Amino acid sequence: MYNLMNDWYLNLAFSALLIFIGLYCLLSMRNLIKLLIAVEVIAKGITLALIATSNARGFILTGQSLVITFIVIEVSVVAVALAIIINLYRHTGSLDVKKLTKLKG
Amino acid sequence: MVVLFIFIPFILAAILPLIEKVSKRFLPDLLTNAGILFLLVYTMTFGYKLVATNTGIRQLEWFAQPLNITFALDGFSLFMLFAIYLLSFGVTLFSIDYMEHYGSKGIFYALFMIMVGGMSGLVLATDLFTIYVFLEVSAISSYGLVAYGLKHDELEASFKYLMLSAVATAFLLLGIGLIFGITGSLKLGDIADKFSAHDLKFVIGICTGFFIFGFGLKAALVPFHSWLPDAHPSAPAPISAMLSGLLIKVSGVYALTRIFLNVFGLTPALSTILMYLGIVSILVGAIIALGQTDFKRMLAYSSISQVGYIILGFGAGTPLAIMGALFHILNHALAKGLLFLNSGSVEHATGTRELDKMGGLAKKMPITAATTVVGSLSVAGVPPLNGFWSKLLIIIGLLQAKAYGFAFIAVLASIITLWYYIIIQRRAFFGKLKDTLKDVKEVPFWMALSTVLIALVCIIIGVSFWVFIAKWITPAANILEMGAKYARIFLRI
Amino acid sequence: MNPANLLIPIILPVIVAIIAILIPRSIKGLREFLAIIGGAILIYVAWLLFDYKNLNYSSQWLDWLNFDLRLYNFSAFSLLWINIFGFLISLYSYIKMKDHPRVAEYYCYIYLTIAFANGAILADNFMVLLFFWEGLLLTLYALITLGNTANTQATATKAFIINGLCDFSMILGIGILWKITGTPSLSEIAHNPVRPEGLALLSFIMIMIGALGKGGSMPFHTWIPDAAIDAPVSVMAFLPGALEKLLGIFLLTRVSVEWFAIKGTPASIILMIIGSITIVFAVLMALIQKDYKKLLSFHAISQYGYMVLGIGTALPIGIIGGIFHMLNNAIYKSGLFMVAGAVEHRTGTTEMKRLGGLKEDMPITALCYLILAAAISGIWPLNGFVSKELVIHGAYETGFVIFAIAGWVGAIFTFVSFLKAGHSIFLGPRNKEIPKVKEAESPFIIPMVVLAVICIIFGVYNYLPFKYFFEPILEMQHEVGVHHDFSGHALDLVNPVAGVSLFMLLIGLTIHLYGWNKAEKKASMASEVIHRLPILSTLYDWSEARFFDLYEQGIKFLKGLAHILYVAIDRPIDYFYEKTVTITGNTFTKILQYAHNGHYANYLAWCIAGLVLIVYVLLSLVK
Amino acid sequence: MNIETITILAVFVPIIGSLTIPVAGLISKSFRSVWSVLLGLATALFPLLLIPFALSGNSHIFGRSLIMGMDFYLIVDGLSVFMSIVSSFIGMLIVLYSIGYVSHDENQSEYYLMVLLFIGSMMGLVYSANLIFMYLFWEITAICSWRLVGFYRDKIHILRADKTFLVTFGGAVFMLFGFIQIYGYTNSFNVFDMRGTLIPGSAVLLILIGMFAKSATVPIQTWLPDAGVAPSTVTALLHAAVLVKIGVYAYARIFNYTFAMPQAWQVAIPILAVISSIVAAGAATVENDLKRILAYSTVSQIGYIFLGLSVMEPTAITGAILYLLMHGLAKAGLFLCAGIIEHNTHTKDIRQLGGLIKTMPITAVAFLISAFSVIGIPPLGGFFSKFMVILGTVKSGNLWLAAVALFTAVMTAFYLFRVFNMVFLGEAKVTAKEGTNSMLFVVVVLAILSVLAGIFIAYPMKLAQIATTQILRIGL
Amino acid sequence: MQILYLISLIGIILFSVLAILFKDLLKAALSLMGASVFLAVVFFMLKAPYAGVFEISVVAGLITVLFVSTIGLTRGDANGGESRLSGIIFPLFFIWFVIIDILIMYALLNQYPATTSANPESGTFGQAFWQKRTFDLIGQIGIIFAGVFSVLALFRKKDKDV
Repeated sequence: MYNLMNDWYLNLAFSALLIFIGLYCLLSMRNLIKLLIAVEVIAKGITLALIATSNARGFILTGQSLVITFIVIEVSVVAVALAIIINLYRHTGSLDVKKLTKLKG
Repeated sequence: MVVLFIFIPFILAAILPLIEKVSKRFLPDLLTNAGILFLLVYTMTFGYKLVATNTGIRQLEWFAQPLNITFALDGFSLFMLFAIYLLSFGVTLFSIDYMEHYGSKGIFYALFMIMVGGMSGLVLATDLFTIYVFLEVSAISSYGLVAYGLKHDELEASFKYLMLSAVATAFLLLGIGLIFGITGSLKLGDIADKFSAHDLKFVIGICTGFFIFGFGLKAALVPFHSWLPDAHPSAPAPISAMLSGLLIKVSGVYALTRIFLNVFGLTPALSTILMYLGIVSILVGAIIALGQTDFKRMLAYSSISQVGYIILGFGAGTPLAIMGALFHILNHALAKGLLFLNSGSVEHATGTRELDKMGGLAKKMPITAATTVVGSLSVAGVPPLNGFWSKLLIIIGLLQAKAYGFAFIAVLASIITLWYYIIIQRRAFFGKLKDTLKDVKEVPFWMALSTVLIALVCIIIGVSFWVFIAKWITPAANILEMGAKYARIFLRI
Repeated sequence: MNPANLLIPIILPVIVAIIAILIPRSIKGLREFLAIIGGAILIYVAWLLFDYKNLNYSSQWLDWLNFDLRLYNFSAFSLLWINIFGFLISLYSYIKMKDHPRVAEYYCYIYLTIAFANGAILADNFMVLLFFWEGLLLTLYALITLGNTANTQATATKAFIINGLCDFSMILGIGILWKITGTPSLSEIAHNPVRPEGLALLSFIMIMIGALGKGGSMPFHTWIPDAAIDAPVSVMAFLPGALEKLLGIFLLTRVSVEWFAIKGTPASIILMIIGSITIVFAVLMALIQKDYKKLLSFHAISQYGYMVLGIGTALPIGIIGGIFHMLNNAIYKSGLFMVAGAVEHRTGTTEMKRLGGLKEDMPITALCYLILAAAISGIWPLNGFVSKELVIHGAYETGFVIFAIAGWVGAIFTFVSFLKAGHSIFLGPRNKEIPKVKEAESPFIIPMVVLAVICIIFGVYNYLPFKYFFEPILEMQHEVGVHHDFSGHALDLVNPVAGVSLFMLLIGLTIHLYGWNKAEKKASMASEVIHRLPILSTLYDWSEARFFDLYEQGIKFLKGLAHILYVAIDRPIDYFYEKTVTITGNTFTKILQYAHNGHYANYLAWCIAGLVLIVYVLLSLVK
Repeated sequence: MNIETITILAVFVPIIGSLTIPVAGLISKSFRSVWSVLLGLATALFPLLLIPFALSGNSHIFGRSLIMGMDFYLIVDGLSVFMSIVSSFIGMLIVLYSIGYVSHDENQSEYYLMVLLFIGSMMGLVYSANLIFMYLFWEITAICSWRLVGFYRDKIHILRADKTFLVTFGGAVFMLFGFIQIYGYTNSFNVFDMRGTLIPGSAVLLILIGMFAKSATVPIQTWLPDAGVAPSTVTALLHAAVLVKIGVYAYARIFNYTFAMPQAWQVAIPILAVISSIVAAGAATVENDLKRILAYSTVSQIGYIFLGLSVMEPTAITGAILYLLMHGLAKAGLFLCAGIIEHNTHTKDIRQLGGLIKTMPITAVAFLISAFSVIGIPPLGGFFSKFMVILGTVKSGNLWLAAVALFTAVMTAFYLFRVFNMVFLGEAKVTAKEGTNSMLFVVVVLAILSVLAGIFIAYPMKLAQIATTQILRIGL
Repeated sequence: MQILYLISLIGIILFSVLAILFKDLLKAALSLMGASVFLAVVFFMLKAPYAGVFEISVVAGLITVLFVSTIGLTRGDANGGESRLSGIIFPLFFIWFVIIDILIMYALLNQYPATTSANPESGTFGQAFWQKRTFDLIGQIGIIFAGVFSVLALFRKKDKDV
């Protein structure tokens, strides 16, 4: 029987959608925290793709290991990013990415 | 004990913040320097012997019980380790004095060590996902280090760096996932095997694209370079040296090369793409560096340009080009590291990075000026310094690959490179001393020592290039020349 | 005789020169004494060599070329006369140059000149010839700088450049000849002269320019009148008056006769044309000069035209005439310059309108002038008549009568101008500004008198020079059996050529008298009649404006060319490096800098665009 | 000492010795000066020791293989010995002259270091038998010239120094590209392996760019006059004696000695050389800055040397090799005289100078003698070289080129006299005194050498001929 | 079961879209949490319970806490300045991409049919995680160190003013 859950392409399509949503936000939004949320959305797309792939190929155990490691990485990145954002906010009093153009040229 | 390459940095990183409570300066300085020096010597003695006796992979044994940690300690990774520790040693020496006024040396050294450990792990990894993990290790510590100064510039640069590389690594991981899905394994050897067995061009194409994006962003290839000119100048000088000198090469170039040359095999299409990326990077980096007024920003753009050379060399894929690219990794690491350290010295002494506010510093800072000349000429590829030989090999290799146009542009770009380096010389060092700089002093001892040491290494490698090539480059190049066969044969475990 | 003796005429003057410059200023008289003694020894050596006639010397010099010297008839003759001139000039300089501030240098240069000239005469291969020949440039320049007017340096430079141009042209010609014949040896070439055709003609012209330039033929003459004012008189008497003519004719003869067989070729015609033009134009210029020395210097040019014309005929009679004329010219021209020196020495000027009536004060000088001027004007039976007749005869015999006519026209105006000069200096009323003067001192007088006597001897007893000097020279003409003895008809008045010549002298006298009357009895203005003639006056105006001065025009051309090269080639290249490259680089940099605007979204967009592009390219390349 | 030891010493004594100069400078100023002169003397001595060997007509190649064709080989033959004698000897004189000249300036340690390093790398370049090492030493000289041109550290000086460095470096990398292209065919960089190889036109072009850039030949000439802002010692070193000769030497070594060129280039290069010669002569006529005139004059004379080498005729090549010596002596003399003038009057504009012959008679005479040698008047040395170049050019059939070259000689005479007249003659516009003894000594020695080189032309000629024979592998 | 799966997938998308479209950062963060929860559900259904647990605890929990506290620290007041346009045109792009996405996936499906691996993995998660991925664990230690020290460095008190 056809199993939606095992349909690699379906899952990949959804994961691609998530990545797209994240990228769209990254390109168009201005709030720093929003951008970080967008990165998280992309990360979700990646985890979905990883799990879906390993599930479809029968390597779900390894897949889970990868995802768990990835989540740890994600947390670290988010933590560092948020720390930077807080520091930036202290400096500029703003969370607008368009104002972060001191470095250019 | 190959594992020491990773454990020593990590263990030092773990204890350094604690030690800082006991001794604010002396012990962290000593431990870091001693640790890196030990690793350097260990690489040159133990590591070299190990590689010389048998090529390929090592497995970690734990109480005579094989554990599932395998290291790809071959000529290539050993060479990278050598480069990492060599420059790191110079940087740690430099940091003794330089990082004084930044505060929290313990945490700084801890982050530094993690970065070094991450790079070592990346170099030794035999597993695609492990490569990714260690890439993130060094990347996350570098985010912290870039923002270490906690001023607006640093934070802004670090934020952009983080956000761009987060996207890039996401795509990288997607690529890894796809490959995992296709081949069912993450081991480089297995992947190489499967790739050669199946007709999977389409997926390989997509994965290659993702990898180029991921690693290319780390290596700051145009058009993925935009974070670099922000991040590298903003970091403290030793970190700039590490980032430009090593991180972009280890997490970008090394990974790219290892995967494309040893796992995927260098197909003509890939070769073309890499060469175009390389040449565009060379040109864009060089041209934009011309217009910079900020010392470190100019150096950062120069890094983009020089990485272009390396990628161009690997992309050409002829033996000499590969050798040249490998050699250029080390040479550029040393020279650019030296230059960034010197930019730190200048900033330390004058309090500015603006070239327009400097002038005639050679009179007050002769050591810095002299070492900067060495570094500049080395990067620009002026003999008899080391940078010349690597560029020469790359260009010979390009010509052997019949890539005349590329070689020609590469040659032209080296003129532009010299152009902006002599702009630095002209505005900062060579010339009449400005009145505002009358009371500038030469940098403290350790900083001077470190720069002099690196400059000497540059000169020594330059004048005894053949020894160095025979000893370090040829084993590494041999591995890369074997192409995918190497992974299939040696990276199987 | 030991061939190494050929080195004496070269080395001895050098030694004299070195000693002369080393003698300290405080020891008076020694230098002059040494110079005279040196000159005497040189004459003696030259006489011995002249007697010996045939000698070859060769020593190891360069690997591929020896230092070859060769003495034969012609060079023995020239050698002798050079050293005679040298001796006379050092004698003359004893008084004239005694108080000159740079007298040490003067003697040094004079003797170096003699050394170089001797070397050039004796040289038997191109390298040696050029070595000495070009060396003369150096001493010429140095000697002219000894003058002390404001323009001395400019004149010296002018002389150097003009002669340099001619010499470089000669180098090129010699290069071509060397290529054609394949040998640098002059005697080897002389065995088998080249016919001047094609490349060889070019070579001939090039070398000819060198010879003409040395002698000061038109259009390479223009430094001579300037030098007449700016250089010391003794230098003028020595160099353009005697030595350079000798060398020029020496080389020209060798070129035309020994190296090339120009007889009946265009080369011959070219030479004759140049000779004729030089005769006529220079004499016309000489005619209107206000300064006696300048007048003389133009005559020096004009007389050279006769020599060129004579040699250009390539007939024995013409060649003999040319050489003889050279000798005569050296004699009477040196004498005339010495007269100028004597007059200048006493009165302080040589401007003709400020002089007058000197015959009472300086009778011997006036007498000498009379003889010498008669000689140069070709009055029977002086030497000038003999040689001029031979030249015109030769020109006549070639069939191109026009060249003979040019010679006659020259004769008219030569006579006119010397009438004018003599008239205004020695006759007529005294100028009030000039105080009463005494006769010149004996060192002035003796050479003048000697020269005047030689003029008479060579005229009346012309078989002497013919026999001892010229007939041997003609032996190098290979046409055996040609009649070489011209002494018989040298003073012959009953032939058409001589008749026309005498008639010309009458015309000259008429013109002068007419002009003198016209100019209200002012002798110095007697030439104004000619000056005012319709076409001539325009020509004179042009030449006053230095329109014909090759040097002035050449320098203008050179400066213009230099300017064009500088502005059109050098500066644009510099502009390219300085500006074009920089601006291009900066423009690209600006564009790229503008693109790096610091916006995160922008950077990310690049990354994604790059990714899409790479994937697209990869997929299309893979398929 | 055998040949190899002497050669190695000749190359490495100045190079390593130069690095000790800052140390000597720490000890004392006078010790540094003495030490520099000693090193200069030693450097000048070693090549002289090689003369007997060179005169024997043999050549000796030795060294060791490194990797990938980048082998360290040295070649001792007529050409290299001749060139090294010229360079080291004039270099030594310039070091001597410097003692008086730079004694009041800053950065003397760097100055002497760079000068000696320059001479040393020149030795290395001359003796190198490997293209890559030739290039290596080539660039070291570029580095030295860069530091030396900017010696006075003014903004304009630095800009000019940068121009010098960039242009010569730019040219050199093109040359390197050419070398590599050749390597693609031959798999070797050793000149003795590749003798007689016919190389493609593109490689010739690339290598020529490098040589022309270094030797300041049109169209890459303008850095040389601009570099005249340097101390006169340096300009003498750069413009006259050594640096600009590098390109010429390399031409002789690479195109005459090693490779065969396509026919079209054999026709084109003499034309380029003559154009360069006349354009530079024109520029020299127009300029008013003393050192710029002399620099353009150098460009012009270099054109002659290129002409001599490129017509491939034994006489012309011998002449060109001799030219290296004669022009080195004479032009160094001119520049050093200009140095005395500049040093004592503080101006280089010939319009502001005049009448200096009264106060500086020795300088004036030395200047004049050197000028005559450059113009090519016997008995000075310049005559023989110029004549032989012209003769060879004519013999090779390039009549028009010879004519233009001779016209250039007339122009040379014109502008040098213009300089002499305006600087030394006329009314005195500035007051100045004669130079110091060491400076005068050097210019007088150079002037005398110019004369002696002409009178005893046979000796240098012999060596030059041996060099020609070895280059062309024929007898003359 | 499959319906639930599909709903979960759509839920992820929905909450993600909300997360990026909400002007209020707090709501956005909570939406992200929602997406994480749905993702965890999907993981459970795909037989990846450990990953699901991690997703809920760490991502939905820890990260949300981090976000919320950051929003608190920055007072969340900087949400102004966001252009309305990006929210308005989002659907257009979204639909456009959905179509492209479907097309690509369909094309891929035809070209490379998805095949399950012949020999699926055996053993337990513990074996897979601890034994096969040991090197990753070392890496994780590094990651945690790096994160912790970076945050420490960013929030340190500086000894001296620079």
